[in-house]
Amino acid sequence: MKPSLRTTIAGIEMVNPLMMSSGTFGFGEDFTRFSDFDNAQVGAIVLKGTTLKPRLGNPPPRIAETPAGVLNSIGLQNPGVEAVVTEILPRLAESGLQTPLVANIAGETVDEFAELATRFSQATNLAAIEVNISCPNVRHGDLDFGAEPRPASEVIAAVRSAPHLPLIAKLTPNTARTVDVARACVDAGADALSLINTLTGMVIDLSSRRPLLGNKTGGLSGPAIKPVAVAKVHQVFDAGGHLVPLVGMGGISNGDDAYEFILAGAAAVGVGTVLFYNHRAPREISAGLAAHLERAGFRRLSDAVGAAHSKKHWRKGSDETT
Amino acid sequence: MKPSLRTTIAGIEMVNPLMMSSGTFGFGEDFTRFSDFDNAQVGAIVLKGTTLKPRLGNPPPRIAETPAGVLNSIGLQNPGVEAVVTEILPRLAESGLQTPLVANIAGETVDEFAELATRFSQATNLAAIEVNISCPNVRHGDLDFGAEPRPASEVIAAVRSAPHLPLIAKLTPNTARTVDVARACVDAGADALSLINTLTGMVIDLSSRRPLLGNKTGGLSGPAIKPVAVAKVHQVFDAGGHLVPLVGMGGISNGDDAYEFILAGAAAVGVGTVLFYNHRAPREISAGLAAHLERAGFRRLSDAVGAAHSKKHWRKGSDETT
Amino acid sequence: MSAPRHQPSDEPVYRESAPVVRVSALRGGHCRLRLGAPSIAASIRPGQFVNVGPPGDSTLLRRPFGVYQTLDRTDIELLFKVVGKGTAALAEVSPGDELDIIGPLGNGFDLSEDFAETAVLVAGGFGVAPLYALAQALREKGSQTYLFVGTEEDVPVETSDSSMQLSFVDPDVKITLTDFEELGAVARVASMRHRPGFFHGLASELLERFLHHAGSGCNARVYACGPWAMLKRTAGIAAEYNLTCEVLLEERMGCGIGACMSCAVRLKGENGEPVYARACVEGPVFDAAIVDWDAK
Amino acid sequence: MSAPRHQPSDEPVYRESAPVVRVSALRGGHCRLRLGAPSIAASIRPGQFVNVGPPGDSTLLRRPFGVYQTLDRTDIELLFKVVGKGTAALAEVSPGDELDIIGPLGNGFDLSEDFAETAVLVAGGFGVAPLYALAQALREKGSQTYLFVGTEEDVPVETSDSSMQLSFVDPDVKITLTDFEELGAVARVASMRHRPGFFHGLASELLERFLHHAGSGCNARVYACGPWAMLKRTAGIAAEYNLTCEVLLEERMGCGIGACMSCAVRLKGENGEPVYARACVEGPVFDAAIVDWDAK
Ligand SMILES: Cc1cc2nc3c(=O)[nH]c(=O)nc-3n(C[C@H](O)[C@H](O)[C@H](O)COP(=O)(O)OP(=O)(O)OC[C@H]3O[C@@H](n4cnc5c(N)ncnc54)[C@H](O)[C@@H]3O)c2cc1C
Ligand SMILES: Cc1cc2nc3c(=O)[nH]c(=O)nc-3n(C[C@H](O)[C@H](O)[C@H](O)COP(=O)(O)OP(=O)(O)OC[C@H]3O[C@@H](n4cnc5c(N)ncnc54)[C@H](O)[C@@H]3O)c2cc1C
Ligand SMILES: Cc1cc2nc3c(=O)[nH]c(=O)nc-3n(C[C@H](O)[C@H](O)[C@H](O)COP(=O)(O)O)c2cc1C
Ligand SMILES: Cc1cc2nc3c(=O)[nH]c(=O)nc-3n(C[C@H](O)[C@H](O)[C@H](O)COP(=O)(O)O)c2cc1C
Ligand code: FES
Ligand code: FES
Repeated sequence: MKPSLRTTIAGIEMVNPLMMSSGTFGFGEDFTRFSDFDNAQVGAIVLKGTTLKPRLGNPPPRIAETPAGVLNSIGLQNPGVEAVVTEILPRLAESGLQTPLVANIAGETVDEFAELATRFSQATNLAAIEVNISCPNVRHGDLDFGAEPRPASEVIAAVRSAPHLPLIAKLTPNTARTVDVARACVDAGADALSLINTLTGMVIDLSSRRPLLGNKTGGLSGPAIKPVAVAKVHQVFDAGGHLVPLVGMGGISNGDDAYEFILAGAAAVGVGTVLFYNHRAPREISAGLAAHLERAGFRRLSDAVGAAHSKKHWRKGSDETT
Repeated sequence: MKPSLRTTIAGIEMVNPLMMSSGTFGFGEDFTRFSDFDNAQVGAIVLKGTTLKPRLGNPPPRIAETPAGVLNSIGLQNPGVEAVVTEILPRLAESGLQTPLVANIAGETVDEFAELATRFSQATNLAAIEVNISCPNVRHGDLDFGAEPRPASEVIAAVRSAPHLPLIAKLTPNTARTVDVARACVDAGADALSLINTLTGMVIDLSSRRPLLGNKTGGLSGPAIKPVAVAKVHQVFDAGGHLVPLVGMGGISNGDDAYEFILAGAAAVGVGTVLFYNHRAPREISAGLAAHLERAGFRRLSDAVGAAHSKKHWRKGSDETT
Repeated sequence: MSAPRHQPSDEPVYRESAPVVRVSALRGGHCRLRLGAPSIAASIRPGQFVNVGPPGDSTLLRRPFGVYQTLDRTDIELLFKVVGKGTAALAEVSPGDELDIIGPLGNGFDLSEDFAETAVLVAGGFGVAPLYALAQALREKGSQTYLFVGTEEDVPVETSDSSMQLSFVDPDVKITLTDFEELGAVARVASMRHRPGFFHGLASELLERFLHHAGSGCNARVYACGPWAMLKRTAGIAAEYNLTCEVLLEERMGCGIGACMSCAVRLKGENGEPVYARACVEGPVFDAAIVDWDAK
Repeated sequence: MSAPRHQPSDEPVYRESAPVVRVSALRGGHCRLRLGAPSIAASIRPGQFVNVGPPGDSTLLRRPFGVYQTLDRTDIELLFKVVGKGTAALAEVSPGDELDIIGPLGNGFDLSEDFAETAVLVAGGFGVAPLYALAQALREKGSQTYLFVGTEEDVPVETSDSSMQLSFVDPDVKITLTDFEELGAVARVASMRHRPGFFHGLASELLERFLHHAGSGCNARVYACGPWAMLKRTAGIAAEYNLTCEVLLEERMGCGIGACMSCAVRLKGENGEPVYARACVEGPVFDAAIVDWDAK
């Protein structure tokens, strides 16, 4: 019997565990221009990071290629929550799209996060809210909201107090305190954690001798960061992340990669940068993942989640030693 | 006129700015087995990380390949400071080696770091000590010594109080607080900073379904991490790192890469993982770097250091935004 | 053409496993590449582009290229210059290899209506590549086409000496692009180096001389592709003469289909506030009048 | 051979740009690759290895391979199985391509002295590859060589039926490895699947039967290469019979020349405390008596 890929995390019911990552899939209306791409193939769609006001974004160039990776500095260009809730989401509803939609919110203050959540709660076709406390654009003093447990917890608590929708906290890898931040988010009410967002990076253009990106630094994604992402997922799962589902992402480009994240402890996976060079990746990844599960004798995806761990309990981050 | 690559940092006089990175070059006695490799070609040799007692190291496998990167978990296998000071360093002196040698020290406590520095100060053929506050093996409670300014500063201050040799503090990228840690190290007496050490990562073996490395996690190096390393060097230089020389490293494999680090603010560069697949890299890198300097009209290497920056002063880490 | 709508495009995009039909190395590291791509060839319009996955593992992202021409309605021909890793790998392919390409992408030149009797194309270096298909379309529409190419390096396509005299330049400025002249277009090459047969100066100066000579009655339309500074000058001259000018902007891209916002081009927004449009959907061809030329 | 010294080796290592002379695909994804590498070919000894940079950009690290044999004193031949990215890329090379290789690396088998009249080689699958050069050397020394290969998959080298009867197995166990039999070695193949001509069981059982049959007077020396469990069993049997046994251990490597400590093999230290030796310098061949067989 073929193993089932059906997945439910934080109440989001998905045909497979593949969530199109925020910022790499627009608002779900672009990849469908490919005749061989169908949104119904994917587990869920996480919409582009949305702010309270429309946001211009960073000056170009906004993207650079690096060894096995991509550096971006979009700067959260988006039309603002008003346009997303009153124009884009209704348009998606009218199109008959059944794929679960997840909003991705980015505030500049705790209050903005809360207001964004409230506004999105009014939408009728949202399955969850992903709280982007890891966008390197939006800072809490000197650091990301997501770099330390306290600000992270404040944001999640504030968003939690807004009505109903399941909450996913999206964590940054740019901190030594991932486990503490994860725990703080769960304690503050996050229903799931997604990890990782991009690593801060820079490329310098050798002819102009200046940083290549208009914003100087950018976020590194793609295969290059996969080992860092797998380590974070493994570490958070080990430290108690198995108490809430984890969405693992960072460089997934085929079924092997997705299986690796599942074994590390991810209940679902994010598919991002690979879409830029292979729009068929979601199909290939779910086929590859199913084949792995079958070969290993797992009947359900959930049986494989965290299979790389010996024991599953909250522990002091001792697994970070190398 | 050919631009000169001669470099002096923290009193270490080098024929070129290429420092063979700790852990990738043993104790300087291995690459010379290649008939076309000569230690005289390189600016300096940083010896394998050394501990007070001989150290067994981590269980194998200790190395894995990742997209454009290498994950290692050596676990600081080394013969201990006694053997290095009484056997290896004298052997190197007898061999007539002129290349400056830098010890790399890793303690488990602040006192151990201080004792290591004292012991190494007795050697007659050491040019400097690199203080490895970034080894993911050796932890200060939950975190690296190098993850937070306070423990970093304690280590450097303790080492500083040991006799004479110039000190280089080696920083970890696995923290959000790189600038604060850098500043703390300089304030505590570091004569130079080297950055970056490896990023924590993991690879899971899909057939055994367990972490591939014997130690589960390892340190990621190689081209994959170059954008992260360049961003850190740029950020620390911008925040005041120009007050002390920076040794930039992480994925350097050719002259372009080395030039990129120099423009970002490095006064010297580390050459590590590339040696595993191209022992001629030092020669190629210095030739490539000289060609870049000549083309750009820099007469001396030092004129190019930090050329990617508009202004050079201590600033709040505002450059981390993407 | 006005400010962009930021709406999803609904034009279909095809992915093809395109066999290499022919590769020819040209002077100065330029390369002409013919690919079998029937779905794309049948639907692509001048100014649209394809996104090509370079062979091998050394690159991740696809590389965008205009289409020089479509052939036999089944093939497309690219003309590109080797500048980095991706183009180097592309220049190494052999007939029979397959390339993973997607297209047609972008909006293309506005050929729907009110085209002018006279069209002036201004190109910098290999910016000439996406203009040949445009020149073909303009011929079908019956426009008289002029092409001014500025280049310091080798001319990316075959050149010959034109026997046609032009009143707005010295008679010894006669290097023409053979392909274009065969279409009936008048082509001249400008260079800042003194080279026999070349116009000494910028391509935009050729445009200026032409317009000056043609006088105010001239209802030309201007099309341009090349480096920013050249496009900016060209846009300025066109504006001075009150002419519509379309520019093809080469921006760095991620997805190529509108999903990632990587390919931002700063436009002057409705109320003077800048907006960023996507070069891969609202572009790569923009009305020069709405581009914010101070953005770079 | 005793516990390792952790001293730098002073044997020279050559880097060669080695042209591919011949590639032949064998059964079961095995591949035989002949490379022109005169400096290495002239100096490499059985059990030493080379480190090969796979072509293209998809891998960083070199891949270690034993040398099947040296040919004409200028070429080396590798025999490998496609298991991952690097070996897949290597299997795709064509004659004339050049591979970046370094060698000779490692210590090699101990052929300096007190070699035995009888040598028994035990191999798991493509662990047979580094043993052919050893078998050649043993013939030169005049030893009678036996080879027992265990494999569930295809035998990595050409096989034929041996006409020679062996007293310690059924007469219908007669599959032999042609190359080895031509050297005068007696070879038999073991498999856990029932296959005609194969010995049904483990290669180590063939060893055990052989030693049992030969009796306690047999002064054989045992050499083995293959998976850990097989080597452990083989080492145990050799110890039981008080025979010297050398094992070639395949560890994951970084530098290949002793600088990085990646290739650690746990040995029983002098005072019972474990030590890690470098497979690339103190190995890949170890005295089975000092290997810590509980390490994996
Ligand atoms: C719409 C469009 C049409 C184009 N048409 C042509 C054409 O017909 N002929 C031609 O020779 N070139 C054309 N270009 C430019 C071409 O895309 C680049 O030269 C090519 O991407 C360089 O790739 P590389 O790997 O060799 O360079 P690298 O510098 O190694 O590339 C690194 C990254 O930067 C991007 N990049 C580098 N230069 C450019 C550029 N000028 N424009 C956009 N992205 C760039 C690459 O796509 C890649 O993502 C076009 C660009 C665009 C956007
Ligand atoms: C001294 C020595 C001699 C060897 N001789 C032979 C031989 O003659 N024929 C043969 O077929 N194989 C031999 N091997 C094994 C061979 O090195 C691996 O099969 C090969 O490295 C796999 O590379 P890959 O890229 O295909 O696999 P991948 O799994 O993609 O490789 C990933 C990384 O793991 C390493 N790795 C994977 N498997 C092994 C392994 N078994 N041993 C060491 N490193 C490994 C690779 O070198 C690479 O660094 C030998 C290994 C050693 C150490
Ligand atoms: C172009 C681009 C834009 C992104 N924008 C967002 C965003 O708006 N919000 C967010 O939470 N993550 C954003 N990300 C991060 C991705 O969602 C994802 O976490 C990251 O890219 C790692 O996964 P990948 O390697 O599969 O791309 C963006 C990534 C890219 C490449
Ligand atoms: C196998 C290996 C061992 C290392 N051992 C040490 C060490 O002992 N001490 C240290 O400070 N850094 C150590 N490093 C880190 C390197 O010195 C360097 O900081 C890092 O690898 C990044 O540079 P690279 O990408 O050029 O290798 C080690 C790296 C590798 C790959
Ligand atoms: S390249 Fe992704 S939106 Fe244009
Ligand atoms: S592989 Fe580097 S020491 Fe053996």
